[in-house]
Order: sequence, then structure tokens, then C-alpha cells
Amino acid sequence: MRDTIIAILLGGGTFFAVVAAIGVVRFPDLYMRLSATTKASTLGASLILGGVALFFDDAAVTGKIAAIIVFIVLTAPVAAHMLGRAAYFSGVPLWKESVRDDLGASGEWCKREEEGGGTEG
Amino acid sequence: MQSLLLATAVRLLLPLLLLFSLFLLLRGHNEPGGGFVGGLVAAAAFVLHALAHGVAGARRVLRVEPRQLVAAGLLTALASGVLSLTLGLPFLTGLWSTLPVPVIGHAGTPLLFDAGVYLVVAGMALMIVFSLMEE
Amino acid sequence: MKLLLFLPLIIPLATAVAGLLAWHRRELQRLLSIGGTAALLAAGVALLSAVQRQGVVSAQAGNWPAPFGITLAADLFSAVMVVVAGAMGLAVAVYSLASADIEHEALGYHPLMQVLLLGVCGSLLTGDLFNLYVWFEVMLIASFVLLALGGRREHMEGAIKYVALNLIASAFFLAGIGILYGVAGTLNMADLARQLREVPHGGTVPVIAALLFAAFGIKAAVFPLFFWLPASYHTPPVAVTTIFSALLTKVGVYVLVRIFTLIFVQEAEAGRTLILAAAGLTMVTGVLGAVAQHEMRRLLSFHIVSQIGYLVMGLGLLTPLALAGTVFFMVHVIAAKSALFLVAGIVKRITGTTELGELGGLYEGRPLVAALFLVPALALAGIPPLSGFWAKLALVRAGLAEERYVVVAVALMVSILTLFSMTKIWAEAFWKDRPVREGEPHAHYHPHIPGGARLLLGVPAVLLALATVAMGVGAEPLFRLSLAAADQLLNPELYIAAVLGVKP
Amino acid sequence: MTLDAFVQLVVLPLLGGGIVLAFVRLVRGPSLPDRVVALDLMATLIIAISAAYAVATGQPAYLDAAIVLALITFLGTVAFAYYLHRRGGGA
Amino acid sequence: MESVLAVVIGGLYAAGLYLMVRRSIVKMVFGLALLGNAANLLIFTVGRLTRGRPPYVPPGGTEPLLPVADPLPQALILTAIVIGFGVQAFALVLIKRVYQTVGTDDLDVMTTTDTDSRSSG
Amino acid sequence: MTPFLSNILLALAWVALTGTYTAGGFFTGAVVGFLVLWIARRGRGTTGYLSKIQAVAGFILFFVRELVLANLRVAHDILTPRHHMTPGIVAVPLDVESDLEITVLATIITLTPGTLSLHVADDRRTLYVHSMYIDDPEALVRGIKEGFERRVREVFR
Amino acid sequence: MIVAVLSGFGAALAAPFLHRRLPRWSGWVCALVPLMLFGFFAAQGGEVAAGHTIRAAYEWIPSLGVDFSFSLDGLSLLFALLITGIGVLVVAYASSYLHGHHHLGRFYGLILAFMAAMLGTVLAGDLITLFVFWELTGLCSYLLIGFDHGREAARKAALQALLVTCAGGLALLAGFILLGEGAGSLDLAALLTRGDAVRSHPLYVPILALVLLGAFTKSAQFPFHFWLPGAMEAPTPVSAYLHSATMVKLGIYLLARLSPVLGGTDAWFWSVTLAGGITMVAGGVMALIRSDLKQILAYSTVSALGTLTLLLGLHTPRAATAAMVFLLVHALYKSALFLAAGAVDHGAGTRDLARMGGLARAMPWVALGAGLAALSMAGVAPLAGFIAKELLYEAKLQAPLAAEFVTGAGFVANALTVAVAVMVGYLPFHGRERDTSLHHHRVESLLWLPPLLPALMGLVVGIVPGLTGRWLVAPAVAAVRGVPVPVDLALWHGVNPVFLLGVATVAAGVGIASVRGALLRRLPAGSGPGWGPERGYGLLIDGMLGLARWQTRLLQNGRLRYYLMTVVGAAVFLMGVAILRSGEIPRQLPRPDGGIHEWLAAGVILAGALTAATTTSRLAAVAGLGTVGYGVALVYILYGAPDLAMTQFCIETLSIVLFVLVLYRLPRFSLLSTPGGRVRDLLVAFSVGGFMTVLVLLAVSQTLVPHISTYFLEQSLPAGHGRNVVNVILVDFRALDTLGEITVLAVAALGVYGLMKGRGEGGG
Ligand code: NA
Ligand code: NA
Repeated sequence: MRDTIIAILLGGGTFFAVVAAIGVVRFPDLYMRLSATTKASTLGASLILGGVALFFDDAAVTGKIAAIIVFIVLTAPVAAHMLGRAAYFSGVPLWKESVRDDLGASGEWCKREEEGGGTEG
Repeated sequence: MQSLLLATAVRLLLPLLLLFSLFLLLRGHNEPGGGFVGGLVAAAAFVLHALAHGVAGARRVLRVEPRQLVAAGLLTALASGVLSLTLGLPFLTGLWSTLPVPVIGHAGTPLLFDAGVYLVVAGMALMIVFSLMEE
Repeated sequence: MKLLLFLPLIIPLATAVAGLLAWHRRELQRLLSIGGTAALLAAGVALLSAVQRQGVVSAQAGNWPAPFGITLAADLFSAVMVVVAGAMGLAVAVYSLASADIEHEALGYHPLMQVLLLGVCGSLLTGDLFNLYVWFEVMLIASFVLLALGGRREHMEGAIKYVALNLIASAFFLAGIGILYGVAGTLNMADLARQLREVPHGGTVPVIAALLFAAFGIKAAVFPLFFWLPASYHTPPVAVTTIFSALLTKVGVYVLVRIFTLIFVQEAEAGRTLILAAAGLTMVTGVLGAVAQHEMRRLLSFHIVSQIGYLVMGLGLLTPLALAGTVFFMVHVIAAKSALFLVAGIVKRITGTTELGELGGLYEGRPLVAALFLVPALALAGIPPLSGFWAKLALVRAGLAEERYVVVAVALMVSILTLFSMTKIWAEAFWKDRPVREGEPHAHYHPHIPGGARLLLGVPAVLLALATVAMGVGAEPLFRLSLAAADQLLNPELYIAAVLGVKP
Repeated sequence: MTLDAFVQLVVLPLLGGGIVLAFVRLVRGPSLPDRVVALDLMATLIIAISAAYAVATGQPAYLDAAIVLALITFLGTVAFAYYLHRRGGGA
Repeated sequence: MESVLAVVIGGLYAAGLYLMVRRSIVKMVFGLALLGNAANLLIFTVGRLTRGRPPYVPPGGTEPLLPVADPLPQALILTAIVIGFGVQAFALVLIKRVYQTVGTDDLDVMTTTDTDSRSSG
Repeated sequence: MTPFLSNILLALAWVALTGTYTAGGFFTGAVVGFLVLWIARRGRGTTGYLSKIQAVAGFILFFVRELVLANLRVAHDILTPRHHMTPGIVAVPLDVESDLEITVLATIITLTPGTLSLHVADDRRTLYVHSMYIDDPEALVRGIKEGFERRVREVFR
Repeated sequence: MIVAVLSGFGAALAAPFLHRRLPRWSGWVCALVPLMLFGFFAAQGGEVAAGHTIRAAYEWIPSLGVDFSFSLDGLSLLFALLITGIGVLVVAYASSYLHGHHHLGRFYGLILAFMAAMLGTVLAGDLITLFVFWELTGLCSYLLIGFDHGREAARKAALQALLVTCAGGLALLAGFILLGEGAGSLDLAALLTRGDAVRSHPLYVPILALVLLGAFTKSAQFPFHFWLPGAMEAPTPVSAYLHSATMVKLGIYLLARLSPVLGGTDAWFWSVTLAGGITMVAGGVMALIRSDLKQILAYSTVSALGTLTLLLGLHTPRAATAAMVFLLVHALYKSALFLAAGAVDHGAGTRDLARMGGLARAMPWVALGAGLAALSMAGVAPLAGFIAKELLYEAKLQAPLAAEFVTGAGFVANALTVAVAVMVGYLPFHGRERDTSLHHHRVESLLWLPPLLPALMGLVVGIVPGLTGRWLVAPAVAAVRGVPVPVDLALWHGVNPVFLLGVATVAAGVGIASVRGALLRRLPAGSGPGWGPERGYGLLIDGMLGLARWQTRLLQNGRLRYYLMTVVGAAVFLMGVAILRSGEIPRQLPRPDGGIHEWLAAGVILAGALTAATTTSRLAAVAGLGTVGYGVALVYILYGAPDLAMTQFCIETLSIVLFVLVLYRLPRFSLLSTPGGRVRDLLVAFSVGGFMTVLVLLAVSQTLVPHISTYFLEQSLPAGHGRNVVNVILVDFRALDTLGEITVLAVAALGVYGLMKGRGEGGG
């Protein structure tokens, strides 16, 4: 029974992780790839780690795994945000079929240009 | 590179990472880890801080000069080795306390040595990154 | 005894750490630098006398038995080298008091020098192959930094070549160690020597020997692996060049001698012709390079290469006399070449240049400097009765006894070319009248070297020059020592017994 | 099928396949952020592999490697973002 | 498995060397990094491989249960990795400074310290 | 959150990490936590987090559900051969004010269906979100504000 | 005796300081040194004449078998007296000639050192001791020839002399070492008793050749004679004289000294006689066609040296006697002539023969000295030269081989010598004044007395030869022959073929001198050093310099890529040789094994490496490197090394941070190399890679030996108190490694700090 639950957790995690990988290859622009990988890999890794915690059934191991999961959940979105934002301001284009760009319409873009342009060595 | 999200996240991450780096250092003798990895993780914490809040901010939090960390680390490692000389034993001979200490197990000069490694590694990584970022 | 083996490591490291802690206190750093090198010299002398009394000595770091822990061991060769390292460190430290600029000192010049010495002493004393790699890297990174510290174009260009080629050497070395551990299962050099003798190891070991020869050949600047040296050695401040020229390549040669007399004995025997060919070509290409130069420090740098050829020649001949010649030559060339570099520094200080074309009139105006140049220059060229003569005599005699006529002829011809290039400096910088440059009213130099600085700059060079005289006129003690060292090198059982504690 | 076999024959190969896919993106780019995304994903997959391998070998020690990787990749990503920001313009 | 890794090691050496002999200093440092990895992998492989058994003393035991991976090559590699990192960090900053002082990253232009002081001016 | 509470939490984290569920372990954790806080808190003001344990628990449950659902939708899109996305960047006006609230909100948005927090405007009044499915921008903004922002405010106020 | 030799060096060191303190008296004090030495050696004459050899030895370098030993026998005594006696004259002369020269003190020092070195050479009782002083004479002569160092010609001439004699010197060294090996001792006395062993040694011919090379270069024998006239660049006749009449005789000394060991074979006869003969005649001809007084004397000295060499080559008792007598006589007349030439130069302001004439009126004493010396040189009775010439002809007529030829050559050379004697002893002083623009003035006593003294000595020796023969020549000849030889010198032997030959010689010589002017006008102008050995020397030096520049440009071309390729190529070459020698080439490659994970990891690593190596995007390359790093970490995970994996992750990530921080300052990659270059690089890269693969396979195919790791596994917990064996190794078993490692890190950090904070050119 426990093995089954572990297997389900591991299998599910693997599924999401692989889906993330496929998404990274298949999606047409950076922002969607980012979107896909952040969610899927976070969930995938968390599920697998959960399975592992169950497998060892040891307080120390569980503690460690909890730490990893907290950490991934905490950092993955921030990382995606940092990357996406930097990409956007450095001119990585949206997919050609994108329907809307509020950020481009705002003045934020120009402000960045002034600020960031001067730092290039 | 002001990012509110990063700044906030780093505020949470810094203590966590430092905690974890100490954990790696102290448990390294019995489980994966050790002074080197621990030191790098500690350095990573401050590098993140520097990326989010600027080097000046990171230096303020760190308070000591990274160079002093390096010196202190080398001194610690050297001292842990010289200690045995005073007992007529060869350089770097491990001396161990008889009483077990929580978390660490036994306490001994090799752990002191590892702490020296930790300090050197953290100090050097910060020295390098800070010098580069301050340019 | 055990302590004596560790002191040459502890002293420079402790001095370096103290220097780091005294970061902004220039005077204290200088004091530490002098004190540390003096202590190192004293430790070296004590070690040497201990080795003379007791034969090969060893100690185990961490008190773990050999071959499991890291062994430190000293025989006469390594002890002599430690003494030389201490002496050179002290000489350069004194010279630096008057020559180092505040900028360098603010960037850690003094601790870096100490780390360099640490690497050198570690390499000399370790009895463990991987530990040797570590000390080599310590030495290397310290030299990288010292080389690049100036920040000007020539420093940068020199450093990049030095770094790239030396890192290739490290890569070879590391690969060699890895494979050697894979086939012999140990890292202790004495244990390796025993293992390779007892266990049949097939065809891998000669290949490893070749790989390591290449690795140390690069460090030692043997033909055709020397390019980094003439590309970089003339760029840093003279004090740095001096310590580099005195110790770094020499440690490379030391290690070549060590591993090919201890571990790869059969391979050394089999590869003698190849080693001698490398030695001859090193001498020739080095000296021809020197002949083609017009700047003092470049010229002297090429000479380092040329002299390495002689050192390697002793290894190629592999007889007691030849190895004694190498040991003697080592001490001689370190003293003579360092004196020459220091004189080049003094010349630069007086005239502002070391370009031979722009120099002149120093014999007229600075006869003491001229004498200070002439003595080590003649020693380098092997003019009797200065130190270089006996060194060459031993090698030539050994070469003739082994009927290696070609390399002997090369060695002799190269010494003529050495003389030629030394007289070139002499004629251009000292004899010739100083070319009058535009905008300068007089053809005289106007040095503003205060008396104290003059003393600090001059004393190390004077002592080194006197050393070449003393080692020449009173060659016997050093030569006897060299012969005893060669004897130990050719009887590796002594070393193995001292390390592993078994009877030879 | 035992748990061990499941991990060895299903989980690990699939995760490995994920790494290959990530690598494809790494090579194709086209922009620097794309490559960083790929690298980031690779790190996450290695975390997953380490965890699964811990099950396969019964060695929790591998989890520590996973923790360190989780902690440290974030730094790499932020550094890339820093770079992009300072430099401006996709690679 | 050793044979597969042997090929990988050869490939790393080849790629590292190829990069080192490019004209760009940046590529040179990249090459060095690859060579470092190659050497480490070489030590690891030649020290013999043991799958999935890290050299830890299990709780309750006094020594690891054999077979277990050889800890010594691991320690050596660890040291080598760290040293390599220090050196590589320095080399990296060095090339940056080289570029700033020389004004190019083309190695073939950096010949002034070798060629005769008179001909180079 | 008071520094004292932070310290207790860190000490517990330490116990969990090290697996030493003893008084000694807790004490060590407290010391280590104190040190860490001492280092980490210098140079800036304190910011609290997690003041309502209950709200937190509820929030986590909600979040996990959303996470799984989001992933399933994305997985579907990835695995089906045709792309049927309508992506774009949408500006979401913000009511939350503190750094922490904004951060948590942005994080959650990123971890849920097809959305990615790209940028917080310099005046902190607008969050720019990239979404893969902008069928109705108004509904999207409303969903974010009423779903996530409200819950975040509950937790933190 | 050791004190006697070394005192000269001591005096040399003191001389400059002495001169600074007592500028007026320094000359006298300095002249006192050779005078006292002369007295010392003269006082030993009785004992030496009685057949004793006086020895003094000090163990110098016993471990090399080298003694600092001296011995005084007849040969040494003759040379010692010449060197010190002439030394007195020269120093006294110099104090006047160079009066007021601002480096007179240094000059005294050099002269005294030179003298001491020569003394050491002729007194040495050990081959190595001899060589030491031999080289010192070369060095001192270098400094003396270049004394006038402001002039380039002086510097060049000094270098030429140094190179030629030192090259010979090194040949000599090799010869000495082989000789020492052959005879079993470096001690001269022992050596002299082992002539047979040496002559039958398989290396006899090389030994002979090497020793002769040394002697010939020093003694300016053809074709190495060219440096000697160059040495006339020396500032004064003083040093010029020392070179041409004293130092060069060291070569003769050496031949004489070793003739009992090496002489008497056909090889000896032909090589020594031939070189001497050619030098003898060629020197005479060259002297004839010069017009500079010093040059003429120098070439005539070359001729005389040829004569001496030839005599030693004959290797008969008579020839030995003739050689010793001629040596003495030549020293007397040639020193007089050289010093007189200096006085002429000083008093008349020129050394050009064509511009001189009638100088006797202005400097009668100089003329007297020169005239007497010239008569001796011409071999006119009753001067010593007459006795010498008789002996010369006698010895040549008795030559063991080719006597007619030897005698004929001797006749030509002697006739030329007579002509030169007329040129230097008569022409400048008598006849009409040729160049009225010169202002002749009287010269002071210290300039005319030194030439006059040896000239008068020549007269004395000629009139009462017996004493000289018994006390000076006979012991010397005994030393050269190795056995006592009866020597009875007399002025008059009656009219015999030898006497007639002498008369004919004088007649021919005077005849040549009288037609010389007409002869010279026939010669094309500037037919100086445009040909011959000197040209050869020039070509050699130029060729060497050209080779040096070419080689250095080729090897040290500044291109790092080329260096790397060479270094790697050399390593591959060495390993290839090792593999071929051992003959162990893996016959069959092990079958590829490993599970899917390994293949995956391998693929990831290789793909990353490929990307890094080929991409044109820097960041893609960084990402490729990162992939390699992660892939390697994966391997570490698979094979039980979580510590390694952790470290690798950290390092990889931190490296990426650093790359990123550095790279945004650097230019993008551009395609710089040619396709051909890339193909070549690829070939090299792949061959090295292949090599490493083979090496790894070779290594892993060997049987496993017991590893020291077993100890670590056993002792980790009990003795190291740690369960993580890797960590225990790092911080305890091999903590010294780690100590070095963190030192590297500390220094790397300092380096980066220094690079970034240091003041550079373009830095910011
Ligand atoms: Na070196
Ligand atoms: Na380490």
C-alpha cells in the first residue's frame, strides 16, 4: 500500500517534470516556456520528493525534504519573474500571436531603457 | 536591478540559507556536506543579497570585510593544526573531546579545521563577487 | 625533528595570515615579511643540519601512518633547496623594502610572497604526489597574482600566457596522478616507488612517466615547453622576477629529479637519450633566445631557460657526479641569476630603463654596480674560479665519462654563447658611453636613491654575488654536500625506508 | 514490479529524457533567457533524479545533493537575470 | 561503464583543447574549464567505479559495508575541483582585465611581451 | 512577526533539518537561529510574516489545489498537438501594499494556471502578468483580485 | 708559492684604492709587487737549476679531485721570470705613459691581476688549477683590450679576443678532463709520468685535438691568429705588449708543458709543426704589409709564435733548446720594441710607419733601445738573437721529418723577420723626417728606460750566454723533454752551414725591406680583413646572431595558440614514444557497457562540450559548460559520490555567476581562425582526446592492486570520528591537502581583488 502511494507520487512527479520538459521544447515563446517549466517542474519535483519522504519515513529525511520543497516553491516563481522581466526589458519578443501587451503600452519600458542603457560597459 | 519580489524573497532566504550552510558545515563530518559546500552556500546567501540590494547593502549586513573572513578562516585552520604541535604531536593531528556534543557528535580539531575552510570559502567567494560587482 | 619538517610550511603560512590580518599596516607587513623569511631560513638551516646528521628524515602530517596520511620527507637535496628558498626569500624581502611600491603592497604583495614560499617549501618537502599537486597550485596561483598585479598591458599579456601554459601543465599533472593512483593504488611517493618495483604494471607506467615529464617539463621550462617563461618573466617588478627565477622553474627541475630518481627509475634509465636531447635543446634555444634580446630582463629570462638545460642534463646522465652537478648548479644558478636580476633592478632604478640601447656609461659612473654585475655574470658564464665553473665542470666530466659527447659539446658551446650575451650586457650597459637623448642636458644619470634604500637594494645583490665567489673559491663544502645528495638520490631505498619505516 | 525496478526502469529514464529535452532547448536558444530556462529545468530534473536515486539505492545522502542544488540554482538564474539587465538586448 | 566514460573523457579533452587554441581569450578559459572537468572525471573513472554506494559508515556500523565507492579519488577530485575553481575565477577576471587593457580578445594580437622589445616599439 | 517568534521558528526548522528532536537539539537550534537572525536582521527594518497560523493553513491548502489544477491544464496544452493559446501581458491594479503581500501574490500568480508575474510597476500600484489564456482580460484581472489578492490580504492583515 | 701567486690578485684589488689615496706613488708601489716576485723566483733559481721541483699544494676540492697546487721547475721558472720581470718594466712604464689617466688605478689593478693570472697558469701543478688561471688571463685581457671602452672598436676587439680564447679554453677543458681520465690524475706531476698510457689511450687523438685547440687559440696560431692584431685596440703598448708577447706564450707554455705526455707521435708532429709553420710564414707576410707600428709588431709576434710552435712540434732535444732560447730572446727584443713603439707613439703622436723618420734626434735613447732590439731580432751577432737563430736553423735541419721543407719555411720566415726588424728598428728613427706636421718631443726617462733595459739584456745574453744557458735554459729544456738535456750556449761556432744560412737570411731580409715600399704599392688597396679567418669569424658571429633571431622569432613568436599546440604536441609525442616502447597497445577495446543512465549522462556531457566548443554565442557556451558540469555531477551521483555532486553543483553555479559578471564586459565571439586552421586544431584535439581515452582504457584494464583507501574506510569512524569518509579524508587524513587548497582560494580571491582594485590602464 505504502509502496503504491510512493509509486504514484513518484510517477506523478515524473509525469509533470517530463511535461515541463516537453513544454520547454514545444512552446513558441520564452514567456510561455517559462510559465510552463516553473509550474510543472515545481510540482513534479515536489511530488517526487514527497514520495521519497514517505519511502524513508524518517524524521530527519522528511525535514530535509520539507526544506527542499519550501525552497523550490519559494524560489522558482521569483526566478521566473526575474528572468521573464529581464528578458522582456532586454527585448525578447512575445509570440507573434500574442493578443495583448499592457507592459509595452505603459511607460515602464522607457524608464528601464534610460536606467539600464548606461550600465553597458 | 531593483526587484521588489527578489528583495523580499532574499530577506527570507538569507537566514534560511545561512542556517542551512551552518547545518552543512556541522553535519559534514557524518553526512554529505562540509566546510566547503557550507561556505559556498553562505556566500550564495550574501551574493543573492548583493544582487537584490546592491553590494553596499550586502556589506552592511555582513559587517566584516570578506578579506577578514578569509584571514580568519586560514588562521582557524592553521591554528587547528598547530594545536597538536604543542602536545608534541605532528602538525594537523586531530584532537578530540571525550564528551559527545549534540548535532556534531564528537568535537575535535578537524571540525575546527573544517570551520576554517568554511570561512575561507565564504570569504573568498564574496571577495571575488563583490569586487566584480563593485566595478 | 618532526617539527623541523613542518616549520617550513607553518612559518610562511602563519606569516601570510598575519600579513592578511595586518592588511592596512604597511610597516607591520614589511616587518613580518622580513621576520618570516628569516625564520624560514633558520628553519631550513636547522633542517639541513638535521638531515646531515640523521640522513633522510620524514614526518606524518596528522599522525596517520605512511602511506595513508601525507608524508613530509627531507633528504639533502630538498633540505638544501629549502635553505635556498629561505635565503632567496629573505634577500628578496630585503630588496623589496626599498623597491616595492605602495600600490603593490596595498594589494597584498607581502602575503603573496609568503604564499609563494609556502608553495615552494611544500613542493620540496612533500612525500605525497597529490599533495605535491596542491603545493604546485599554491605556488602557481601566488605567482599568477604576483605576475598580474601591475595591471599594465605587458603584465596582462605575460600573465595570460603564463597562466594558460602552466594550467596545461597542471592538467597533465592531475591526469598523471589520477592514472597512477588507478594502477598503483597509492599516492605516497615512497610507496609508489615500492609498488611499481614489486608489482608488474604493464605499459601504463611509462606513459604516465611521459605525461608527468611533460607536466614538470613545462614548469621547469624545458624545450619545447618553455614559452611561457620568456613571455612573462620580464614583466613584473624585479623583486618578483627574481624570486620566480630563483625558485619556480627550479622546483620544476627538483620534482623532475625527485620522481625520476625515486618513482620512475626504469623510465629514467630508458629515457636518458631523450632527456639529454631535451636538455641540449633547452640550453641552445634558451641561449640563442638570450643572444637575440636587447633588453636586460628579457635576456636574463631566456638565460633561465638555457640554464635549466644544464640542470636537466644532470638528470639525463644519471650518475652520482652528474646529479651532484645538478645540485651544485642549482644553488649556483639561483644565486647568480638572482644577483643579476637584482642588478637589473638597480640599473633600472638608476637609469629608468633596462633597454640596452638606451643604457651606457655605468662602468664609468657606477663602478660598484658594474662589479656587482660582472661577478655573477661571469659566474653564470662559468668563468673559473666562480661557482658556475665547478657546476659545469662536474656536468661536463660526468658527460664525458658517460661518453655523451654531443651534449657535452653543446654544453660547452652554450657556455661560450652565455659569455657572449653577458658581455653584450656588459659592453652595452656598462662600457659603452651613454647615448645622449634629446631633452637631456647631460649624459649622466641623476639617481635620487637615498642612502638607506641604496643599502637595501645593494646588500642582497652583493651577498649573492659574494656567494657565487664563495661557492667558487670554496667549492668543496657545497660540492661534498652535492655529492652526498646525489648519493641519496641514486639510492632511493634510503628515502623509501625513511618514509615507510622498513629496512632498506 | 518492485518499487526499485519502477524507479530504475521508469522514473529515472523518463527524467533523463527530460534532461535531453531541456538540453535541446539549451542548444536551440534562441535567446539567453531561453537557455537559462533550460538550464534551470535541468537543475530541477537533477534534483528529482537525485531524490529518485535516493529511493533506488536506499541512500538518503543523495537528498543533500538535491538540497544544495535547489538552493544554489536560484542564484544562477538571478545572476543571469542580472546579466541580462546590465547588458540589455538578447544574446 | 568505464569505457563509456573513457570516451566522454576523451571528448572533454578534445573539446577543451580545441577551445584553448582558439584566438579568443574567452574561449581559452572555457577550454580550461572543460579540461578541469575532464581531469576530474578521469581520476574518478580510473579510480574504479562503484555504482550507488557512497562511502559512508552506516548508522550503528563501524565501517562501510563493502562494496563501496573508493573515497580517496572523491576527496582528491573535491580538492581538485575547488582548486580549479579558484584558479578559474582568477583566470576569468584576468581575461576581463586583459580585454580592458589590451582592447581586444584576440590572442594573436597579444605578442608584445615575447617579441623583441626593439621591434615591438 | 516578532524576532522572538522568528527565533523559535528557526530553532524548530533546525530540529527538523537535523532530526535531533531533543532538548539539546532545540537549544542548539535556538542558538543557531539567534545567530542567523542577528546576522540577517542588521541594516534594515523588520518585516513580519505569517501572523495568522490558521489563515496560513487554509491558504496553503487553497494554493496546493490551484497548483495541481494549473499544472493539469498546462500539461494538457503541452501534450496536445495544437497550440490553442491566446497569450499576452495584462496589467493588474494592486490593492495590497506591503512588500511581502505583493511578493506572495506575485508568487502565487506565477505558480497557477498559465500566468506569470512579470513586473511590478515602480509605483507598486500595478502588477504586470503574462498569461497564456487571455480570452477575457477583465475576467482574468477580476479572478486574480478576488481569488488570490483577497486571500493574501486575509492572511496578512 | 701560493702566496706569491695570490699576492698579485691581492695587489690588483688594492691598486685602485691605493691609487686614489697616493696618486703620485701608486706606480712605484705597484711596480714593487712584480719586482718582489721577480726576486722571489730568481732566488729559487739555484734549486731549480739543481734539478729540483718546488711544490706547494692545498686540497681545493678533493671531492672533484682538484688540488690548488703549484710546482716550480725550469720551464715554469723561465716563464715566471719573464712575466714578473716584464711586469716591472710595464708597470713602471705605464705610470708615465698613462700619467693622469682617470682610470690609472683600475689599469694597475688589471695589469697586476693579469700578471698574477699568467703566473698562476705557468706555475700550476694541477690541470684544473692551470685552467682556472688560463681563463682568468683571458678575462683580464678582455678587460684590458676593452680598457678604452668608450670606443666601439675596442669593445669589439675585446669581445673577439675573449670569444676566440674562451672557445679554445672550453675545448681545452674538455681535453683536460679526458686527459685526466686517461691518465687517472689531474695532477701534472703524475700526468707527466703517464705519457705512454695517454698516447695509447683510445681517445688520444680527440684529447690532442682539444688541447691543441686551446693552445692554438691562445697562441694565435693560424687560423685563430686574427684576434691578436685586434688586441692592439688596447690603449697602450703596455697591455698590447702583454697580449702579444706574454699571454699568447701561455699556449706555447702549454705545448711545452704537455709535450712529454702528448708529444712524439705523428699526429702531434704533423698538427703542431704544420700549424706552427703556416703561422710563422703568414705572420711574417702580414707584418710586412702593415704600416701601423703596433700591428707590425703584433704580426711579427704571430710569426714568432709560429716558430715556437713549429719547434715544439719537431719534438727533438735540439728543437726544445732552440725553443726555450728563442722564447727568452724574443721576449727581450719584442718587449723593447713594443715599449719603444709606445714611446714613439707618445713622443711623435703617430704609429704610422709611413709618417715617421729621423726620430733618433728627438728620442735618442729610444732609438738606441729599438736599434739594439732590432739587431737582436734580425739575428745579428753579438746579440742574443744571433744565438737563437743559429739554434733555430740547427733544430730545423735536424727535424725528424720533412727537414728540407721545415728549413725552407724557416728561412722565409726569418728573412721576413729581418725585414720587419729593419722596419721597426731602423726606419722610424733614421733617415729624413717624412711628416713635418708631427711635433716630436722628448720623452721622459720612464718611457725610454724600460725599452732600453731589455734591449741591453739581449746584448748581455749574447755576449755571455753560458750563464743563461746553464741557469735558465737548461732546466727549462729538461722540463720540456722530461729528462736533463745538456745545453751549452755559445756565440761563435765557426763558419758552418748554419752560419751561412744566417748571413743569407739577413741579406734577404734587408733586401725585402728595401723593396717593401714598391711591393706595397702593387697591392690593391684595402686588402685587409676582407678575407681569411677573420672574415670567417665575422660570418660565424653574424650567422649565429641571425640564427638566434630567426629561431627566437620562430619559437617565441608570441602566439599562445602555437605555444599550446607545441606543448600538447610534445606531451603526445612523449607519451607516444612511451607507448610504442612498451609495446602495450590495447588490442581490443572493452565493449561499451553501462545502463541507460550512464549513456544519458555521457550524452549530456558530450553534447554540452560540443555546444561549448562550437557555438558562436558566448552565453550558449556558458550554458554548455554548465551542462557539462551538471552532467559530470550526475555521474558523481550515479557512482556514489554525493559530496562531489554537491560541490560540483555549487562550483558550477558560482562559475556561471562569475562568467556572467565578467562576460558582459567582453566582446562577442567572432570567427577569427581559418577553416584550415580549424581542421588542424580539430585533428590535434581529437588525437589528444583519443589518446586520453586509450590511456584510461589501459589503466582500467589493469588488475586492481590493494588501495590505501581500505585504511580510510576502516579507520574513518574509529579514529577519524566521522561517518562521511570523504569528509574525514578532507579534514583529517589528508588535511594538509585541504590546507593548501584553501590557501589557493585565499590567494585567488586576493588576485581578483588586486586585479579589480589595482590601477591599470583601461580599468574602471
Ligand atoms: Na616557473
Ligand atoms: Na577540500
